[in-house]
Amino acid sequence: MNISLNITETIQEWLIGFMPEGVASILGMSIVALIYLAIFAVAGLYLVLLERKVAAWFQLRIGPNRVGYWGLFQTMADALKLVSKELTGTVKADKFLYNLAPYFVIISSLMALAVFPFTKEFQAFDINIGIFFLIAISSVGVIGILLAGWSSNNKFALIGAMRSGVQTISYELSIGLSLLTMVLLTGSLQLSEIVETQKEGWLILQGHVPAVIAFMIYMIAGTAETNRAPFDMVEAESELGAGFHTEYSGMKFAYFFLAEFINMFIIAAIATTVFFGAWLSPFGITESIPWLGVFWFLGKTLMLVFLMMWFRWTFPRLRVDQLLTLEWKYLLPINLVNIVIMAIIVWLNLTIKF
Amino acid sequence: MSYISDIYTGIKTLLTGMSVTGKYFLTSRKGAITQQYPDNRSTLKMFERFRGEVVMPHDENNEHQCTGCQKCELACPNGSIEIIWDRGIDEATGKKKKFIDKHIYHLGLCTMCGLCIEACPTDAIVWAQNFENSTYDRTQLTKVLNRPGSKVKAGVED
Amino acid sequence: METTLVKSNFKSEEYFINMGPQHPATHGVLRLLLTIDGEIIKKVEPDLGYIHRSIEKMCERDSYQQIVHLTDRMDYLSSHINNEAVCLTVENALQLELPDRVKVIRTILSELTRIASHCLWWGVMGMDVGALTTYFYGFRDREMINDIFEETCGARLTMNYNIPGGLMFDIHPNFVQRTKDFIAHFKTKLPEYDTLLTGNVIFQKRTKGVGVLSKEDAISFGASGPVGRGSGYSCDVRKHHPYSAYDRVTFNEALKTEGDTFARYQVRIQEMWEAMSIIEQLIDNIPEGEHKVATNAVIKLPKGEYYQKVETARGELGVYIISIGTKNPYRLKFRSPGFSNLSLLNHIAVGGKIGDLVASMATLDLVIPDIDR
Amino acid sequence: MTNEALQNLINSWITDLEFSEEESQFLNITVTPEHLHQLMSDLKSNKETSFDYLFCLSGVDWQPELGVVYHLESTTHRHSIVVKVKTADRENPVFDSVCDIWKTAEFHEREVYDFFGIKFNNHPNLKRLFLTDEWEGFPLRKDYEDEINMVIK
Repeated sequence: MNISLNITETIQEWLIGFMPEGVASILGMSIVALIYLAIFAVAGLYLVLLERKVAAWFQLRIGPNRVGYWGLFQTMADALKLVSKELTGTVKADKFLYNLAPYFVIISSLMALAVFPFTKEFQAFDINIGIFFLIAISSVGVIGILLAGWSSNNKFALIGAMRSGVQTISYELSIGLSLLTMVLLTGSLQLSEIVETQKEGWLILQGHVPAVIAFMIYMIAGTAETNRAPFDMVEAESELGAGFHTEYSGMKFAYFFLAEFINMFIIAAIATTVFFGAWLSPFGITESIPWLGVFWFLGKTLMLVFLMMWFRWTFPRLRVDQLLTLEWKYLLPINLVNIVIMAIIVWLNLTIKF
Repeated sequence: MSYISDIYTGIKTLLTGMSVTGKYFLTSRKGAITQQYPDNRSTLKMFERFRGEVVMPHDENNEHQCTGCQKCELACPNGSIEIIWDRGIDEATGKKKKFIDKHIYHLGLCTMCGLCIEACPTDAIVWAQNFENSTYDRTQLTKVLNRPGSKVKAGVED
Repeated sequence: METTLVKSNFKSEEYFINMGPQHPATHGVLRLLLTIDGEIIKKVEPDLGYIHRSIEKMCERDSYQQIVHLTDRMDYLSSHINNEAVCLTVENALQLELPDRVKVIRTILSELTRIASHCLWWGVMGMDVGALTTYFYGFRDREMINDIFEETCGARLTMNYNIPGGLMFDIHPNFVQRTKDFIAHFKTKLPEYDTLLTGNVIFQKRTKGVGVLSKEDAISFGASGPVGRGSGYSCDVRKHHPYSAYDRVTFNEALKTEGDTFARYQVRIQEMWEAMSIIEQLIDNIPEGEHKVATNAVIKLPKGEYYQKVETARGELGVYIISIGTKNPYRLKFRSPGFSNLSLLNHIAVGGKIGDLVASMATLDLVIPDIDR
Repeated sequence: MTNEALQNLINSWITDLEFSEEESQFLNITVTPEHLHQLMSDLKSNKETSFDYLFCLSGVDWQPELGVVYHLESTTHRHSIVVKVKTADRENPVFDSVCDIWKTAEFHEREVYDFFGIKFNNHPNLKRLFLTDEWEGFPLRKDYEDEINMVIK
């Protein structure tokens, strides 16, 4: 196999063949962006399907099984239906912000996808502050949610949005700190380098105890960051009906919905990259076939996504003050101690390397 | 110290909860509790006492057992049974006798309480197990239970 | 420095929010007018009547046999017990001596109804605090009871199996075996309820110390059923005013003294165990005999006033009949448990968060047609 | 406490009470509207009676009188009693509210007001409970007529 998966360079080189360099690089970027958009819009839909199937199996049901074999086209049909639906809105809504909000949410989650190393080469944008970029981008989405809740002119939506603000600001700390714990091991924020370091063993093994703690904190905070149960204060259907997207319909609602699932994918993908060696195969069993990295990356990510779904379909929801108690009284102090422990481990060279 | 034991018991209870759902996740393919309703029509059988709708059984000679005594009409709380009756002369005995012209049953008004069937002295009306009662038009819910041309079985008296 | 500026800059404002009539947590068409300060609830005012059918007025024109089926439509989750309440009132008024068989079968069916109702409540309780999966586990077990009812009574929800004077028809031959199968099945599944939800740390945090109702308030608000017993108020009608076959079985009244949401939750779980034990005591020795005693086709109650209370899955249901000797009741009043239990919602929800309101409302186990009648 | 003992005890508090045990399983006390609140608070507060549980409050249209029936039970002594109060004034029937004695009465009295039009003094929030505010008439009164919504057999 000699497929070059380094799509950004491949496309740009091909374009440079018949147009000036500046235009080619801009055009190349747009093409890559479009490819990613197409792939992940579909991938998001299939994540929705996966969620529905997994939920069904947890709940002794069968799940979608009508559209296509095994219900494979169910979410496609749903998306088509949503596209064709009327876009309703409230009378006194702030029209500009109301329309802007869904795009904020979906764009911020799609942007984060650019930096993931699906294989050694299949990475659209290998920025040297990769982790920092991810944390920064993933917190932009909350602005969209706040805008949506505020501009809808609906009190349920407003409560949802305010809860979302509280929640994201708090849990961002934990996400950042737990990732920072792992950065102590790698010494770099660049994702490709983080993966390089893991050739000596996945970071969760290298950092053993503090890494496992960091991973647990990351998963809890990550679930909270995506506003999924047990932290779905924002939507909390038994309390707020639908929360911040109460007044959205049709495709605007679909953007919110899709963004939630892409965000879930992102959180799992970050965990895969930082803790589980991204595209690296266990014990290097498929090292000779580089394109299999995609398989390993997606496999690990989907395992973590499944874990998050397992949380969602098992646990009750926290109350809004307990949500903050959990963060400020438990996760944050543990995290701070954990960083110190990790620093000591790195300093004393107690990491496990193969 | 309670801080750490809180965390420990907290995580433990969460994991035991996950083990319950996890167990069902692995075994659910066998034991789905939902039914694929329109697909399983051929195998779906209702219990024999199921109250679907009120029917009047007729035998092969197109004879029913309703004498037109109107006890069901009186027993019905919602007025869903109306009996149009007449008096005629019994051919066998030559006496004057009540017989039904139409036994009208408004399924749309019926609450399936079963009082009419309890009240019927001749078991002329019984429950049918048919539950697919939806129609496109409300008027179709008004049914005439006795078939056209039917008559009361000989020897049935109230 | 200008301190006045700091004072005037920060002010909070109460706002008003409409919860329902279409809201996932109000389980039907209950409308709550909430006054909220941020997330804190300042006042809850229920607005009722969205499905009021005036059953009490309808009863005044119906005969006593016909009244029974209307009670199915009040608290539809314990319809069998509602039927029983009316039938008992009429039978007491007529001074009918019922066969033992009727009493035992009624008791078994009542307890099955109670389990079915609590199964549904458990599923919905889980759903209200955010654990959606419980709903399906609760319904799985409830479905088995519904099958038992369907086989014997012919209906799954609105049974109308009781008539004044006994039962409409005898139990189905499979009834005993099916009930035993269910008890055996449910004994393995009820512990799962505990591992999945009761023990869960999030659930305990959500419910402990939330919606506290003291014993004095419980009595004053007329709380009954698991709501009253969760506050340590011994109000089980089956114990204090036994009817049907409750005087010949031994069971414990589930009592908790904490009075919070979790206590009410535990009382209901405990009640399911007790209900199973009652059924087990009776199911093997259902006496032989008639399934009803003959009554007149037109029942006329002697002039007078009759009151009968029974314990439904939600609490004490009272039937108050004033008869003037005709075939219809002159006045019939249903004292429904949900109505009294709803009246204390404002008392226990004020000061809590929206999530607390939802959790405490879930343990009040409101069935709106029961309140609206 | 037996019905007789109750009757003797309560009779010593207020004079013009009517006691009856006919046609009912409880001891019935009929009280005039003026003495209602006094009697009720005595029944609750007295140590020997301590009727702390108002388990049913129903409005009744006796034609021509309108009235309210209170079913009381004591959770300590486990005895029950029925208190009735009547008024012949159909236009503007007023009784004293007992919701300061039993909190459950607040909702029940609103229900009675809704269906019988009986007003209660000192009730904190006396307005329609089930019906809309603009509803005319009081449906559970015997003389109520509504040709559209009522089906008379």
